[in-house]
Amino acid sequence: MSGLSQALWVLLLGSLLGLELIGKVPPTLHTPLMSGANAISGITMLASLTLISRAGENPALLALGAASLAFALFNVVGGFLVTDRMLAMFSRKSSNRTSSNRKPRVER
Amino acid sequence: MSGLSQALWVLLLGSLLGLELIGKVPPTLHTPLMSGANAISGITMLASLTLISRAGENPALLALGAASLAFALFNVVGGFLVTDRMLAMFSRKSSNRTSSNRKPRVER
Amino acid sequence: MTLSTALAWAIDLLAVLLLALGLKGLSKVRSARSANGLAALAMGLAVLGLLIQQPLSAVAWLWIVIGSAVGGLAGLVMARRVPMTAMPETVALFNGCGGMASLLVALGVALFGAGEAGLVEGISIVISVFVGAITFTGSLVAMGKLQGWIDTPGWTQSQVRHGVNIALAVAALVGAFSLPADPAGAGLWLLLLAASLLGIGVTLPIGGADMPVVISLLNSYSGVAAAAAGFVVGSPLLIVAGAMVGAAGLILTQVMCTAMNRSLLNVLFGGALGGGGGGPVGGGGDEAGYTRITSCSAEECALALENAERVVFVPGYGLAVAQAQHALRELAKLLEANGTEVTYAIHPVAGRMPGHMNVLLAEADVPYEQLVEMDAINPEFPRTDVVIVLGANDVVNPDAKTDSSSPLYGMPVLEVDQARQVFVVKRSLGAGYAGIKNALFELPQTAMVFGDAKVVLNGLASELRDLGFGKKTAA
Amino acid sequence: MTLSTALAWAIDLLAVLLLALGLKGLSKVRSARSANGLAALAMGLAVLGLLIQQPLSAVAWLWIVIGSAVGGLAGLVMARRVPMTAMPETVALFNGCGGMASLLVALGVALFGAGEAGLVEGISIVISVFVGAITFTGSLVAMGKLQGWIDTPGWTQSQVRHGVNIALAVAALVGAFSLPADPAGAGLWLLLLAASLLGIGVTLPIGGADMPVVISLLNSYSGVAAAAAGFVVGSPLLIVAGAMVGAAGLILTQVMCTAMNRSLLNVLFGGALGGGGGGPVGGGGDEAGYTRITSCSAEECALALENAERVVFVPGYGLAVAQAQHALRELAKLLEANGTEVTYAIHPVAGRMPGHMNVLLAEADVPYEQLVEMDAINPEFPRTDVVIVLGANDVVNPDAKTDSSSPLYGMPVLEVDQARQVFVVKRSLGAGYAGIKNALFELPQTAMVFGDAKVVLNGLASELRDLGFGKKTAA
Ligand SMILES: NC(=O)c1ccc[n+]([C@@H]2O[C@H](COP(=O)([O-])OP(=O)(O)OC[C@H]3O[C@@H](n4cnc5c(N)ncnc54)[C@H](OP(=O)(O)O)[C@@H]3O)[C@@H](O)[C@H]2O)c1
Ligand SMILES: NC(=O)c1ccc[n+]([C@@H]2O[C@H](COP(=O)([O-])OP(=O)(O)OC[C@H]3O[C@@H](n4cnc5c(N)ncnc54)[C@H](OP(=O)(O)O)[C@@H]3O)[C@@H](O)[C@H]2O)c1
Repeated sequence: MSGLSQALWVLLLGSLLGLELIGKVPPTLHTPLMSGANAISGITMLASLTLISRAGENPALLALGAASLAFALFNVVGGFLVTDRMLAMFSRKSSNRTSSNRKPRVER
Repeated sequence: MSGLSQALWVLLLGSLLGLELIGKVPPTLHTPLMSGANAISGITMLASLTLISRAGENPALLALGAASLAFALFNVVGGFLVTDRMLAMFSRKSSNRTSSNRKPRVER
Repeated sequence: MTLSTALAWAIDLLAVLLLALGLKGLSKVRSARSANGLAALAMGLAVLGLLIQQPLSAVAWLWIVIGSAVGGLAGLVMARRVPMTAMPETVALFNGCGGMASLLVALGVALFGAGEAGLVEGISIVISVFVGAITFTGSLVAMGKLQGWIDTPGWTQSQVRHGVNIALAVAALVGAFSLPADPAGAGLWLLLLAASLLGIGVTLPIGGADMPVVISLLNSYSGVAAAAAGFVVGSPLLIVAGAMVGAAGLILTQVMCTAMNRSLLNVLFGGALGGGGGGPVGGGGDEAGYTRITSCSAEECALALENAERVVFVPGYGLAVAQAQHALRELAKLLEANGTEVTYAIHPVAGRMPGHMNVLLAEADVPYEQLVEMDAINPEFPRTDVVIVLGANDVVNPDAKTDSSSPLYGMPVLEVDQARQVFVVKRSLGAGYAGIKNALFELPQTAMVFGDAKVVLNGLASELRDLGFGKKTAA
Repeated sequence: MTLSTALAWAIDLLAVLLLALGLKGLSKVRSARSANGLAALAMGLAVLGLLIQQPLSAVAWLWIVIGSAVGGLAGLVMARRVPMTAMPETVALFNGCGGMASLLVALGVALFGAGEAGLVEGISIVISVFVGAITFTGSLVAMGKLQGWIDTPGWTQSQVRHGVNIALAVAALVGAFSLPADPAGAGLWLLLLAASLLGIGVTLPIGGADMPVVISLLNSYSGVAAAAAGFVVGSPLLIVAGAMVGAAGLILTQVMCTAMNRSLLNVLFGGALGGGGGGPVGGGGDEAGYTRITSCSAEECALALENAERVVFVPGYGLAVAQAQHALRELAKLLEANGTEVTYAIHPVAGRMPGHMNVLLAEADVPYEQLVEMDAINPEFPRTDVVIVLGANDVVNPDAKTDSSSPLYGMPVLEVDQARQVFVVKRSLGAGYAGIKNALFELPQTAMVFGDAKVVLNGLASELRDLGFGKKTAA
C-alpha cells in the first residue's frame, strides 16, 4: 500500500470523524464552538515548525517559518483563550446571586 | 511517514469512527444491529480472496483460501439476509390490518 | 498510480463511506432496512475493487467459485430456514464463521509464507489466530447454550474456571512468543489450541440468558480479527472496516448491558444468573418466600375476561419458551370479535433478545398497531380492566421502581400493578432472569394462573367459546 | 522504528484522541469549557511530539522562540482585551491568521524546495496557497464588515460580481496549472494574487449580519488549508486534525444556517439581506406599510411597569447596538427592589451571533437564573403583565408561526403577543434582519416607545425613581 493512498485514507477518515463529532449543538454554543474549532485549525503550526526544522541555514526560509509560526500561534493562543472567556460567561451559574444584591453601580 | 505508522492511523481513525457511529439505539434494534454489524465483519472475505490470488499453484493454500472464503461468505450472505428478514418484521406497519380481519386460522 | 489502482482506490473509498452510512443507519428504526442494503452493496463494491486490482489465474477463479458457492448457498438456506425466534444463535453461528475465516487466512500466511515476513505481519498473524479462534469456539458454545445443546457444567461456576482460563491465556502467549523463531512450527499450533480452548472456557460459564451480550462482544472480536487480517494481507479497507465494526460492536455491547440493567464485567465474570437463564427450557428455581398468594383457575380468568372492556396482554420470556404466540393470537381474536379492546404491552427487554417480543408476535400475525411500547402503554394501565401477564416476570416487577436494594432497581418496568385486575400465567412461583421475588404476585388485585402458557391460553380460549364467544365470526 | 519515533507516534495518537474528544465536548453545554482545555492540551502534546522527533539547530530554536513569542503574546493580549460583543470579528481575525500560516508554509516549500517535489506535494501546495489566501483575505473582509470599517459597495450587489469572481477563479486555475513546470515562478504569484482577490470578492457582497455563517465557513476552509499543509510536510497528524476541523466546521455552518432559517447557498450568493445587516450601526429601512400603530411615551410605559407584578425583558440586536445592557440592568434592579418579578427572554438567535444575548447580559452582571431560554419562557407569557421588547424584531414576529408565506415561517419565536401588555422599544418602524413587517406592532396590546434603547431605558429608570422606586435600596 503506497504512502499516498494511505494519506488519503487518513484524510477521508478524519473528515468522516469530523462530520460525526458535531451533532446537535444548541445555538448558544455556536460561537464558542466556532471559535474553539478555529483554535484547533491553528494546528498548522506543526507545519511551520517542520518548515523551520528543515530550513537549515537559509535565513529567508527561517524567517518565513517564524512568521508562519507567529500567525499560527496567534490563532491558537488567542483562539483557546477567547473560547474559554466565552464559555466562562455561559456557565456562570448563580455565582452572581450576591452581585445582584450589591449596591447599584454608578452608571457610566 | 512509514507504511506501518499510517496503517496504525487508519486503524485508530476507523475505531474512533465506529465508536461515534453508534449512538442511541432503541432496544428493539439491538438484535438487527448486532446481526448487521456481524455481516459486515465478514468483510474478511477480502483477505480470503487476497490469499487465493497469492496462492499461485499451491493447492493447499488454494484450498485453505477457498475454505476461508466459504466461511466468510456464509457469514456475509446469511448475515445480511437474516438482518433483512428481521427488519422486515419490525417495520411491517398496518399491513396486517386486513389479515386481522381474516377468518381465524385453524390452530396447529 | 495506474488507472486500475486509482479506480480500485476510489471504489474502496466509496465502500467505506457506504459501510459507515450503513452502520449509522442501522441504529435508527426508519433507515435500518435500507441501511442494511447499503452495507451489503458496500461489501459487493469492496470485492469488485479487489478483483479489479488483483489478476487471478483460472485455478484461482475455480477455487473462488467453489468457495463462494458453498458459503453463499449455505448462508442463503440458513437465513431463509431458521425460525425468527432462533436469531441469537443464528447470529452466533455466522459470527463464529467470520472469525474462522480470519483465522484460516492467518494460518495460510503463516504456514506457507504467502505474505511479507516483517514484525508487523508476525504480530498481526498472532492476533488474527488468537482472536479468530476465540471468536469461533466462543460463538459455537454460545449457540449451543442458546439451543439448549450444552449445559453449564458445575465446575465452571466455581473459581476454578478463572485459573483454567488464565493458564490457557498464558499458554497462548507462550505459543505467540515462539512464533517469530519458527512461524509454521509448534508455537502456532499451541497458540491455536490454547485460544480455541480459551474461547470455550470463557463462554461456557455464562448463563444462556446473557448470551446476546456475549454474542455482541464476540461480534466485536470478529471485527478485530478482520482488522488484523487486514494487516496480514495489507489492505487498508479491511483495517478500516474491521476497526469500525470492532468499535461499533463494543458500543452496542455496552448499550445492551445498560438496557438490561447489568454491567459488562458482571456478565463476563459473574457466572450464570437466575433460574430461567440456563437454556430455553429453564425455569424453576427458588419458590420460597411468598405468602399471600392468590391462585385461580382458567375458568375464573375467563369470566373476568368476559366482563372486561379493555384487556392488555404482557408477553414475556415464558411465552416464547412455550411457543404460545399463536394460541395467544387466537384468544385475542375471540375477544376482539366480542368487541373487547385488546393490546399487547411490549417491554424492550422482555424475552431473551432485544426485540424478542416484536418478532414473536409479528410471527403470529398480530397487527402491528396493537403492539404498544412501554412508554406509551404505562399511562394506560389505570384505565385497563384486565392485564394478563404471560410468562413475564422481571419486566412487571414493581420493586424496580420502589426498592432501591433490588437488583432491578432503576430498570423501567411495565406498571401493570395500576390495572384493576392482573392475572399472571406461569408454571410455578419460580423466579425470572434476575432470580428475585416479584412483589406483584402478592398484591390483592393479582391472581396466579399456574400452568404452561400455551396450555393455559388454549384453556382460556375454550372456556370463552363455551361462554358463547366467537360464534359470530365462526359462522 | 526507534524509541523516539514510537514515542512521538504515541503522542500524536493521544493528541488526535484528545482533539476528537475536545470537538465533541465543545458541542455540549456541560462539557464545553473542559473540552476546550482538552483541545488546548492536545495541541501542546502535538507540538511536543514533533519536537521530540525533529532535531533542531540553535538557529532554528532562536527563530522558533521569536515567532512563538510574537504570535503567542499578540494572541494573549488580543484575547484578554477584546470586548465580548466583538467575538465574531475576533474569531475572524484569528481564523485569517491560521489561513495565512498554512499559506506561508506552502510558499516556503514552493520557493525554496524544502520538501519532496512529487505530484502530490505540488497539488497540496496549490491547495494550501489557494485555500489559505482565500481564508486570509475573506476573514479580514468579514472582520472589517463586522467592525463597520468596510461598506458593501453597490456593484457587489449586482450580477457583475459573479463574473468578476469567476474570472478570478479561472486566473487562479491558470496559475495552478503552470506551477508544476516552474514551482517558484510567475504561476505561483498569479495563483496567490487571484486567490486573495477571490477571497475579497466572495466575502464583500455578503451582509454583515450573515457574517457568523461566513466566518464558520472560512473556519472550515482553514481546516482544509491545514490538512493540505499536512500533505505538504507529510504529517498525518496535521492531515487528520485539519480534516476533522474542516468537516466539523462544515457541519457547524449548516447547523447555524438552519438555526437562523436560511440556506447556505442563499447566504453565499444571495447578497446582503435586510436593512439592519450592513454593520453594527445599521437599521432604518422601509417604514411604509404600517397602519394602526400605537405609540407612547416613556412616562406611560413607566406607569405600566409600576403596576406590573411580572415583567419580561426581550433583548435583541438593537440592545446590543445601543450598548444598553448596563442601563437595562439598572432598570431591572429598580423593579426588583420594588418586588417586581423580572426575567429576560433569551431567543437563541437574537442579535448577530449565536449566544449574543447571553454574553451581553452576562457582561452587565445579570444573574444567570434570570436568563430564560425560549422554550421555557413561552408558556409563561400568558401570565406576564408587561413585556418590554428592546431592539428585537424578528425574534418576536408572530407571523413566523402563522403566515406560511413569511420568510421567517417555521422559525420558533418568543410568543410575546400572549402577554397582557407589550412595549416595543426601537428607533423607528424600520425592519429587522429579515427585512419584513412585524405584525406584533399593530396588535391592540402593543405600544411602541420610539427612541434609542439606551436613552429610553435611562428615561424609564428616572421616571421610576420619580415615582419613588429605589429609595429603599439607595438608602
Ligand atoms: N430482551 C433481552 O435482550 C434480554 C437478554 C438477556 C436478558 N434479558 C433479561 O430477561 C428478563 C426478561 O424479563 P421477562 O419478564 O420477559 O422474563 P423473566 O423475568 O425471565 O421471567 C420469565 C418467566 O416465565 C416463566 N415461564 C418459563 N417458562 C414458561 C412456560 N412454558 N409457560 C409459562 N411461563 C413460563 C418463568 O416462571 P416459571 O418458571 O414459574 O414458569 C419465569 O418467571 C429481564 O430481566 C431482562 O433483563 C433480556
Ligand atoms: N444570533 C445570530 O447568530 C444571528 C446571526 C445572523 C443573523 N441573525 C438574525 O438576526 C435576527 C435577530 O433578531 P432580533 O430580533 O434580535 O433583531 P432584528 O430582527 O434584526 O431587529 C433589530 C431591531 O433593533 C432595532 N434597533 C437598531 N438599533 C437600535 C437602537 N440603537 N436602539 C433601539 N433599537 C434599535 C431596529 O429597529 P430600528 O431601526 O427601528 O431601531 C431593528 O428592528 C434574526 O432574524 C436572526 O435570524 C442572527
